[in-house]
Amino acid sequence: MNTALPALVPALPALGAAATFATGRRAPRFARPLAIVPVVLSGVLALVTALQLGTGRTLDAATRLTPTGGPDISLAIHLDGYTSLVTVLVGLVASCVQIYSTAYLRDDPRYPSYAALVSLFTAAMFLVVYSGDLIVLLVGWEVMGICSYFLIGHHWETADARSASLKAFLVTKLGDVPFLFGLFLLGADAGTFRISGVLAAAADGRLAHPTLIALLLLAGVAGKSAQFPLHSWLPDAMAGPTPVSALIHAATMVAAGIYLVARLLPVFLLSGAALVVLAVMAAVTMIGSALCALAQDDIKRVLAYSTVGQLGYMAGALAAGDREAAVFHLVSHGAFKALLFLSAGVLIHAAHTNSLSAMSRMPWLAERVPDARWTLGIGLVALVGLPPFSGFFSKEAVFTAAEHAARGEALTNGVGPASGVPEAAGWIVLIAAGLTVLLTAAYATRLWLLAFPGRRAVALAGAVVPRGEAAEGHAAALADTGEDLPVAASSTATAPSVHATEPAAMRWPLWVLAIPAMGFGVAGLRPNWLPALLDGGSLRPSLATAVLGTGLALAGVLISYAAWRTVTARAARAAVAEGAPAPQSTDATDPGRALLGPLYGPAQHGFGVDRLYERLFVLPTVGAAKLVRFLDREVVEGYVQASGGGARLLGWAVRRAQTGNAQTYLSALLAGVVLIAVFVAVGT
Amino acid sequence: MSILAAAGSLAPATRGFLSPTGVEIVFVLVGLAVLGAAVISVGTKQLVHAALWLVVALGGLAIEFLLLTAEFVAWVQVLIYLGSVVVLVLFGLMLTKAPIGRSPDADSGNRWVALLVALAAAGTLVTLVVDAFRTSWIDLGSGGGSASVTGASLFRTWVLPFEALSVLLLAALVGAIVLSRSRQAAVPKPRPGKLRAGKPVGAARAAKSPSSERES
Amino acid sequence: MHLAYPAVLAALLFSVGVYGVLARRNAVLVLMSVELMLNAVNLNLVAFDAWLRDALHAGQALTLFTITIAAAEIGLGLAIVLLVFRTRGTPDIDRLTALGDRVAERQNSADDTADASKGQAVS
Amino acid sequence: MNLLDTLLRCVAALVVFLTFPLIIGQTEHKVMAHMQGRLGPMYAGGFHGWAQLVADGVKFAQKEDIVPADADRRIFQLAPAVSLLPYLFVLLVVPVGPHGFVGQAVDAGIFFVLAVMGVGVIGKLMAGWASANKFSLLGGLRTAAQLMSYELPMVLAAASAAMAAGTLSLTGIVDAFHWWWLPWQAIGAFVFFTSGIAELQRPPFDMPVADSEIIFGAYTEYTGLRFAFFLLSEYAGILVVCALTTVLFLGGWHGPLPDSLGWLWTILKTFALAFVVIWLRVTYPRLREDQLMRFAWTVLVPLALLQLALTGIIKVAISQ
Repeated sequence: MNTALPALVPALPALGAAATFATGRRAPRFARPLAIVPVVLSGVLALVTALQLGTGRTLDAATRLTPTGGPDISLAIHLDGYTSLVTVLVGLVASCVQIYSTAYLRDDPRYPSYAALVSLFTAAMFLVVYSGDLIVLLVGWEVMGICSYFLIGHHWETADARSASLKAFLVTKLGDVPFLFGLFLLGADAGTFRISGVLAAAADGRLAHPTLIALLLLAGVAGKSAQFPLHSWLPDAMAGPTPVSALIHAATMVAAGIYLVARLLPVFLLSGAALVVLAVMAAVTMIGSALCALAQDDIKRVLAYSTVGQLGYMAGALAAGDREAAVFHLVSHGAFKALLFLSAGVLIHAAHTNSLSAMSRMPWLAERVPDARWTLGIGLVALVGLPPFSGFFSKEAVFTAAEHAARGEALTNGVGPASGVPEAAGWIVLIAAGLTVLLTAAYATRLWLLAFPGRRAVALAGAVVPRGEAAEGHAAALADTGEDLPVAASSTATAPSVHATEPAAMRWPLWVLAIPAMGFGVAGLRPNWLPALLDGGSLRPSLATAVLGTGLALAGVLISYAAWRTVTARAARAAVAEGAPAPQSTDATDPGRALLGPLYGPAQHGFGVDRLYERLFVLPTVGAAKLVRFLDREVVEGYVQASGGGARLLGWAVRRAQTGNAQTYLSALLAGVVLIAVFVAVGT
Repeated sequence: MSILAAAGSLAPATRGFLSPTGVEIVFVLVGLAVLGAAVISVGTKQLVHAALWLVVALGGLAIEFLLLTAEFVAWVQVLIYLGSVVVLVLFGLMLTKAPIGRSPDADSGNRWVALLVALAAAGTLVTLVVDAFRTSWIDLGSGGGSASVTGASLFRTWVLPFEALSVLLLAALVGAIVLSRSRQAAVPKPRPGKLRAGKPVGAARAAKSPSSERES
Repeated sequence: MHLAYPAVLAALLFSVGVYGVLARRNAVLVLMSVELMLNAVNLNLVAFDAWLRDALHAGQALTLFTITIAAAEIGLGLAIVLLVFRTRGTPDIDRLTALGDRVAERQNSADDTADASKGQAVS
Repeated sequence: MNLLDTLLRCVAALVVFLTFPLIIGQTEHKVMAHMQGRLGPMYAGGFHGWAQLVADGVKFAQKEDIVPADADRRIFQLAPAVSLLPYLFVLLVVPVGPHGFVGQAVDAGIFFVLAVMGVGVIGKLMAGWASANKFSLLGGLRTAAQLMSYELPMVLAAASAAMAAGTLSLTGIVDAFHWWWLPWQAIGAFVFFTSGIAELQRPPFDMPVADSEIIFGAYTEYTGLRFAFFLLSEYAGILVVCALTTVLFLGGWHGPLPDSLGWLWTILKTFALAFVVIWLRVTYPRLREDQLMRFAWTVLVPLALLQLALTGIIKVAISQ
């Protein structure tokens, strides 16, 4: 097969982006086709490329870009099963997001630039996936970073968006600096920047500093994929438009770090320490983010923390040495998380708020957005990992990998020696993953219950309130809260009539994404299909872990539901006891508070990581800046002003001499002449 | 060097300063008069007197020229300086309303500095000159500066500078005429839309002043 | 005759002229002092012409040139002085400070406020 | 040339200086009277009032010597002497007859004459300025302007004669005279004589002393002997100018009679010219100041330059 087709895949969205940038201001009506067509086309091309490549084959093509002093940099393409899988996912999600965005940002005056940036972002992601050269990969990597910066800051009128975009940029760059050094070290050790060359060097054991390289690269991966301790940008990045969250922060950019480690896994396998670090990182990320997600009120932040946690799963799979599982989970997660975000977007679009507690007071919401309700449910189930949804299978693959690694027989699938994976890493990942399954189920249930309380909440309230007064009380509650929620004030009676207001372009991408979210996991069952595309290892869930995982998930769901029932009933009773119409406050019906107890407060604020960072980095930096400012203003400027003042004083003295009186000048002149004459005479 | 050798007077002279010749005595006396007149001329507070003392000084210098056998130069000195330059100076003083009697502000505030500089210059120059020419002797032959000799050298050797000088004089003549011409006709009409201060300050006075100033 | 006599006389005369140029306020008197200096030079030229017995009489010829130039100079100088007197109403050199620094000039004008025409550009 | 000889010549020049102007003055009295058809002074001394000038002198000597209160006293008193003395020096060098019949032969005689005569103007300026009188000052300024203007054509005309003779010496010029110089140097003679009259501020060039405009110019404040000195300087000036014209342009002592009587010719010619001066005074009205200046610069100077060119051309022509 020729290389033109894969080359076109990143080129098309890039050209589309350039065209949109060029014409967006003058001809905004071309923006939509220019945004959708290239992305969809390149998605189709990616699919075609993947089909042409088939299974088990790889393609390497390279053009040397320019001779350099050190290792050459070449325009290289590397195609294999992983790239096929990830590009298809990217193409699918990007197409859905572009289509969805046309409706979501219909009235946005900056839509052209938004669409162009999304296209450019897509192109960069394709480049990262296809690239066979580390430097070219870095180019795509950084382009993604800057596009992410712009897209998070799309609503730059708000302070949140500005600070979030800056934070995302700075934190990811913080990771990128060691990442760059890691790449250089890798290239220097291997003598080439070609990935194939690097992998060959790793296989031959020619890498002199594998641990150092792995740790440096991990920093970049942690930044990009939002792993602890560089995860804090991702929840804040939810200030961007929801489709962007779906695209960037669920399916693609954050996956880039995982994808890179998967590509360079042989290098990591050379260093057990790096794998343990990765495992610890993944474990902390998983548990911490799950706890945080349980305490969030903003639906998008819940999803963001869940993303962080799922990325922790992938990192854990990599720490266990099984990149197959990691990429499997990456793809399935990409699908269901994009679905979740887009559904949440519809929900937000309809409710005009991000707040879960506010949604919980809109019982009509479920009727108004049935598509979103269903797809959100599908996505949540996939997230929890109940069979037979995709999340179950991919998560079981991770569990299996961790279990094997814990037993010392890691499923490296021939990428490296199984002994390269320390057992500790396996154990850490296994235990953390188990705990996280429980927590994930809990917060997913909480999300669902809070977003769609539906008739159950009314029924619960009605159990304690006399029947006749139930509807009346509910209506009164609505009217009572209606002051700060104008949409809610339209009351239950009007809600069904506006059913069709969500545009079709926002609804049907949900269903498109729902299909892989439900069915993709089955692909892992066929040994000669998906595994063949990857490394060829088994992706079947083992019985023990499957039972364990499902059990934990069900337990989480049940615990969460029980907590919810308890608190809702208690709140209703309290309302009756006070004799007033029940004010259904946020805290009262939130099962998360009951479940977390004292941890609720810290978890709501991300365990104070941001505050810690502020103490550790921001304050010293500000202090140093103040010091520098002081030095500049008072010390350096002092010299400048002193020289200026000195010159002025000198000038004042000199201008005193310029009286305009010719005789004075002449006197000085002649006196000088006499002096010179005397000196010359005496000197000779 | 050949000229110096021709002078032949660089050798130590036998003549002493204590046995002056008659010419030397006259020269020194007239020189004292010239110097005194010059000092009064630059020192007096009566402006016109200064010009008249200048006449004395310049006339004395003409005599010194005669004593140095430069006859033609002496008469030119009388003709040009006494006959023209001083007359012009007096003319200028009178046109600038020089008062009769002492002018308290004849000297500027710079006078002490000026005195210092002048004394320093005098000291330096006299020291230098005395040191250099203590023993030099001038052989005053007759006829060295007669009109025929001077004229011959002027029109044979120095004719080109002489002609150049005539151009200079013409230029000076034209310049003086242009400078002293009445400016009244030269005032441009005020352009529309542009404010002007009115007539130049000197215009009214220029009309009164005599238009008879001419270069001799 | 000793060369020292005319040379010393010329030096002293020149210094007197220097004093006059530097100390006199009236521009006409300054011009006169310049004439004194020129004459001192003339005396030197004539004396050295006689001393060197110059066959070309360069000294005397140069003296004549100097006298001519002095005449031209005094004519032009007086024309300028008269023009200044006409426009400014004063022949005093130390009041013609239009090229001086404004601060210094303001102090001068504070000394004698009577001079209204000062500070104006020469028309 | 011993000391006695020099002294004698000086005394002789002084005598001439003291007597001849008186004669000219008396002549003026009588000639003007006759030309204006009146008698003039007739009684002093008897015959046609010949002693009138002596009587005038006595009268001047008797008058009080007044110095104005605001005047610059010393300069006021010095001015007549400065005005008078140059003519005395000039008379010293004017040759009267051949063979050294001259007060003092000067090598660059013509140059000397012109230079010294130029000094006289200073006296008039001094008088005008020192009188502390605006008419005097105006008169002094007019004098200065007029003398400066007319000196140039005068010098140029004299230079023409010197060129023709090839010498600056007055004696040499007379020696070189030929009869055909008369037509050759006619223009020069006219220019020289006219400029001379203007230098003397004689009518019609007497704007500096115009009594109807500025009273008596620089002499307004003068009385007595000092005023007499100014008058004397005027008549001495007539004598000098006429004598110089004679010497330069009219051939001096050349005449039909033998050389021993050459001095007679000189004196005759001089007095004839003096008569012309008096005649002009009676004939022409006073010029205006601007007319005077224009006459000098637009008529006399070009004429003098023309004469110079003519002299040069013919000189070159006959020398080949």
